[in-house]
Amino acid sequence: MSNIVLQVENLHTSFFTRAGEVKAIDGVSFYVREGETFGIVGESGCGKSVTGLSILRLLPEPAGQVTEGKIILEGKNLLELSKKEMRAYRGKMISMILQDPMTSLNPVYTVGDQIAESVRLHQDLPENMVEAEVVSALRLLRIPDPEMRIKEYPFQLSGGMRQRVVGAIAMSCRPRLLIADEPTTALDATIQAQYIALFEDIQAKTNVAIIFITHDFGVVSRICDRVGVMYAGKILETAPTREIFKAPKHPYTAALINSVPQLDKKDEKLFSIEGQPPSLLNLPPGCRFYPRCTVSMDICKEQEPPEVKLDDNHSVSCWRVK
Amino acid sequence: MTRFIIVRILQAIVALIGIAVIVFFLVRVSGDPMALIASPNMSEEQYQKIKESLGLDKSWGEQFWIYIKDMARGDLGESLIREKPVTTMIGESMPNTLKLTVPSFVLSMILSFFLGVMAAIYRDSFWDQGVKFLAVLGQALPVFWVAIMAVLIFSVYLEWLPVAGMSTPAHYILPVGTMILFMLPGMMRLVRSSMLDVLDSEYIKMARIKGLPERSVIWKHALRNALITPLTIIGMLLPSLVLGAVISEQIFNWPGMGTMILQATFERDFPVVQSITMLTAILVLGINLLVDILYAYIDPQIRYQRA
Amino acid sequence: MFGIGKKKAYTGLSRGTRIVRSLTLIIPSIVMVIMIIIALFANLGWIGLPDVGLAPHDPNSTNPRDKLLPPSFIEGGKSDYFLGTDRLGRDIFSRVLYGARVSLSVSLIVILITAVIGTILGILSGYKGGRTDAFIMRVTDVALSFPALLLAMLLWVAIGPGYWTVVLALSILGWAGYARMIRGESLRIRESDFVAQAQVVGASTWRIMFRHIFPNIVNSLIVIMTLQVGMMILAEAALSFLGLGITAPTPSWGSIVADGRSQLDRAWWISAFPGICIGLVVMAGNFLGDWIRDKLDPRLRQL
Amino acid sequence: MSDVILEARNIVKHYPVTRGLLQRTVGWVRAVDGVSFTVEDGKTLSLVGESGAGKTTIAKQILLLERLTSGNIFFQGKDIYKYSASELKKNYRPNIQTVQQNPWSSMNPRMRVRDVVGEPIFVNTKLPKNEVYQDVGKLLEQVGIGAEGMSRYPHEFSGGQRQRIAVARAMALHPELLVLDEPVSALDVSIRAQIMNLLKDLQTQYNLSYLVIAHNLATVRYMSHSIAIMYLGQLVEYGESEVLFKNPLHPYTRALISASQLTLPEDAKDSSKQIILSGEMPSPLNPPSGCRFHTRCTEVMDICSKEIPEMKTIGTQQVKCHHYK
Repeated sequence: MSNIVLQVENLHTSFFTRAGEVKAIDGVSFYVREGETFGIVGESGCGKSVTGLSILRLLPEPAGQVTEGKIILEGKNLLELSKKEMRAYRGKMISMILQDPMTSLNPVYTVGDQIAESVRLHQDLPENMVEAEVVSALRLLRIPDPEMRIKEYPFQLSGGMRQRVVGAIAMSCRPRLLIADEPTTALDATIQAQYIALFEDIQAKTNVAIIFITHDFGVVSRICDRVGVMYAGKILETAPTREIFKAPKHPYTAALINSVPQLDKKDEKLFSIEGQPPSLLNLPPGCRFYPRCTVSMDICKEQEPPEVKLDDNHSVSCWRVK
Repeated sequence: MTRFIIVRILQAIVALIGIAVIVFFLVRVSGDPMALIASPNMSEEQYQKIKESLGLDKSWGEQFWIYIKDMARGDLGESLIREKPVTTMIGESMPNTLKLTVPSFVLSMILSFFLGVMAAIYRDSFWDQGVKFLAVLGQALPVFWVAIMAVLIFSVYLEWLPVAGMSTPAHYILPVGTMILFMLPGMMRLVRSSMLDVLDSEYIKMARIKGLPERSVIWKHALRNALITPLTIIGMLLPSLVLGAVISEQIFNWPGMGTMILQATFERDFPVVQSITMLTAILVLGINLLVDILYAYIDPQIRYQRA
Repeated sequence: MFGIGKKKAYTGLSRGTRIVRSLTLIIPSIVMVIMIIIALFANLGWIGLPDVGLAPHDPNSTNPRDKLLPPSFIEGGKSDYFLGTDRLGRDIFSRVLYGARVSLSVSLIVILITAVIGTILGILSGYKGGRTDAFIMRVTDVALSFPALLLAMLLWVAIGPGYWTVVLALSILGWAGYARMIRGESLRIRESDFVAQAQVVGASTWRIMFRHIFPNIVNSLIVIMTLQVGMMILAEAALSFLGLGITAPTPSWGSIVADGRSQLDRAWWISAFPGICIGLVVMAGNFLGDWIRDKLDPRLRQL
Repeated sequence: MSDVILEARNIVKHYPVTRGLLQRTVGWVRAVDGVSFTVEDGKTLSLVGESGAGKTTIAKQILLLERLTSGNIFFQGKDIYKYSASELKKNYRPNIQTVQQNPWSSMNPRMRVRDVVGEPIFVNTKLPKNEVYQDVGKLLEQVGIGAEGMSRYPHEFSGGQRQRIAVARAMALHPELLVLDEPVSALDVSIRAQIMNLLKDLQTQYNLSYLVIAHNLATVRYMSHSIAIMYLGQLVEYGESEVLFKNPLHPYTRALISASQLTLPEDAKDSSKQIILSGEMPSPLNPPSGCRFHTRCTEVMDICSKEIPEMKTIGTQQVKCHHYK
């Protein structure tokens, strides 16, 4: 098996707001291997995006803070780095793609400028080599006519093309870890398919480890090797993608997958999860999914279920699973 | 881009003619201009002479045509009281006004951008609170009063600074300070809020993800975007600039255009007031044009769309 | 080290901050109410009642024996003249009370006129779009950057000084700010989903205007109008200070400050107090505007 | 075959692109360019396509928010442009209601829920207030909100709840046809199923007809009886839902289906299952010649860029592609 690139252990992140402490991430552990894609799936507000920002240490301070845990990238705990050391990691070792391609590029600089900036910062290249490097980043993302594109401004490009440019910025220094936060959500179906295929291609070429954050099981099924299902700040189940789809162990995972309409099966009635996710401000004791769970037991109400390892790759936090 | 500028210039000329019409008729609709000029002890001969020299014996249409023609030639007419061409009067007072307004404007801009940006970067800090307090105070206190109180404290009691005159740099401190007070608070507030908006944006997050040091994030990525909104309203600073200049010149006996036009107003010297109003209109339109072009330069989207 | 759990927790607003917040509502409200009472009841003659009121003296009665007296709380002051007297022996306190009348009434009238014109033009521009919109917005741009001071001078020369000259000078350009804002708002609301929804239901244009668009504009309108109180008071004061305002001897805050200028070395109180009044009212207006902006929107109410 | 409730015949909508102070028209956005379809009584037709396909434009025409450039829309057999103003108000508008995509912007934030849901009744009837509110209470019960939510403001509800309120409003006048414009795409996965089930229940209960606008084929499959696939302002394929999914004819339909399928990583290696289109959606300002899809088609032929394909009927399906003769 290939090396573990990133290991997150018992991560806790909180937002301290006027109303009180919001535990956005409440004890999350996972790892990603070289050349592997780990998916974090969940509904809005479950803490999946905060996980990405915590790893990059770009939480909106002072409200958002990591309160506990370790984030180990190739042996180094990122939480122990100085601000300056951390900056050297960003862009070079870890990079990120944000959801909305329309707003994540600076409108006043050309595409080329924005990629070159990253290249100059992290790679010790003579100035005349920079452009070649920028063009190669655009090529990696299969952007047509890269020599022409570098002179264009973001508003001259379509949404799909902009998201490729964001990808080119992120991949320009060939990072070890790429965090993709809903990169396909804003794109149309056929463009989405293009983008995902592109990702697989890039991963094959660069062996980058990818954390893919999404709410869309269709996307998960295509690109992720392993998946963590997140709910209200916690990963409830982690398993290889196939197992998640074919044999989900956690009632939430099962319910979520059943509630997604699928092309290949047509049910008369969709399975639906009643109720709403709990407020992160005042989490009830016991299992956080308990109020919406259809197979809950008495113990679920009182005690939080421990994480049970079914095998090396599959772990679940549910009292039903022994 | 050239087309865009040409269209804008044509629009400005149309607007200018519109303003000229309004100003011309405003002065005449309100009554016979001669009634404003004539004094009771004027002889009939004098009265007629003045009327002829001003062309007031002709029809309105003819008068308007002459007025436009003269203006296009750069002839702004002659003062009724001083019997000098208005252009000469402007030529005498303009340099003094520029000596006052240019440093004030430049300093206000530098200060407001610096303070506004700093307040936004160090949000809720001591800095920010200070800037906000300054803005609240600056937008509430009447500037002429602050200036007078400053004279009272620094000139009358402490005797640190001179009250009137323009011979030494020390003479500039109070008048320039007064003018800055007119422009600084509003601009500072706007820069701060615009910068806060930009700092919240996704592309700033992206710049941090790249690992850029904070100073590049702010001075390269954020600032240029944050400048767009304040720049679009730079034209709207002109009223403050004019008011500031007139009040500052008035308080500190500065022999500039402000003093001149105020005097002309009290003497009902209408060719002077009318000419300066027209000149200001040209300035207003010119600045708006300039801002449009500058805006297009900063925001590539506009530059390309209108090209 | 990235101080895990060591940093002082950021818990939002402290109790002290909350108290300060509520004070920013209470104090400005009190100031405003006091100023309005002063303006209304400086004397009662104007509403046909016996001519008594809050002002102890006639603001224009001169008293040569009591020239340049300092305020009563300073050595040498007379208890009769709370804020002292000017070079003609007029009571500053009474003059300041009467001055509130000019400042508040001018700003109120100008705000009403400009708000109405600006709202109509703004809605027209936003609702009609196209050439109407482009034209109105160009005019608005010019109006926004044309100095009201010059217009006031031109009007002074053309129609002579007076109360209505001031009102006119401030109104001719003042609508532009409203027009710009209302246009943006009505454009946004016209395109909103809930207006489309109302059209689908068959609601009349009248109903859409009054039930859907106007209620969503009115907040911003009130906020700007409140913030304009301060702006207009300052503008009127500046004109009066320059001598372009209400004609003497009617007292207005700006002109009292100007009166005191020549006596600055001997009688600072003449200029000082009206200026403080202006600052207080304008600050009160601005704080109220900010407070209303924070409160009026029901979307913010849940936070 | 059941009764047709709504028919669109060759509808066209072009928007002018204007520029400058004089608002000169410099071009036309051909948002919808000759589209025909029918909605059957008590059934669901879905218009599916990516952004820029023209689906929302069609919804706007049916809801009379805009006027067609050309073509006709028939409601219960009558051309809607031939209705008089009073007939429109009495017979057309109340029968065609809509649920919009974004539950956050589709309600006036300054109205209480009872007035939001009651508005259609207030506008179209002269019922006294308390009777309207009684109706509103019943409607809210029906969509699972409960009458106690009546006097609250929309912002006090979650997205899913607001979408239920929007459904209640659409049902207030007992319409015949609901235009559902992406009714679930703004909602969370676990909430979507709730709304889709609700819509389906209402359909069977009241024999409602639905015209669904969607970009997600999987969502549409669950809801609809027939499907029309749109590309750049035109229909490319149209047919019964079951048949179309089993045997998609148009290359674009196949690509869309491929993009919407769950494809586990192990299956993905089998590349025959996946169709990845190249290139991007062209601009509707200047659509490609011939078949509009030819710039991205995986099975493009010479003729495709030269001749505009006709709509052909193959069995129960209709398809616009040169591959079918």
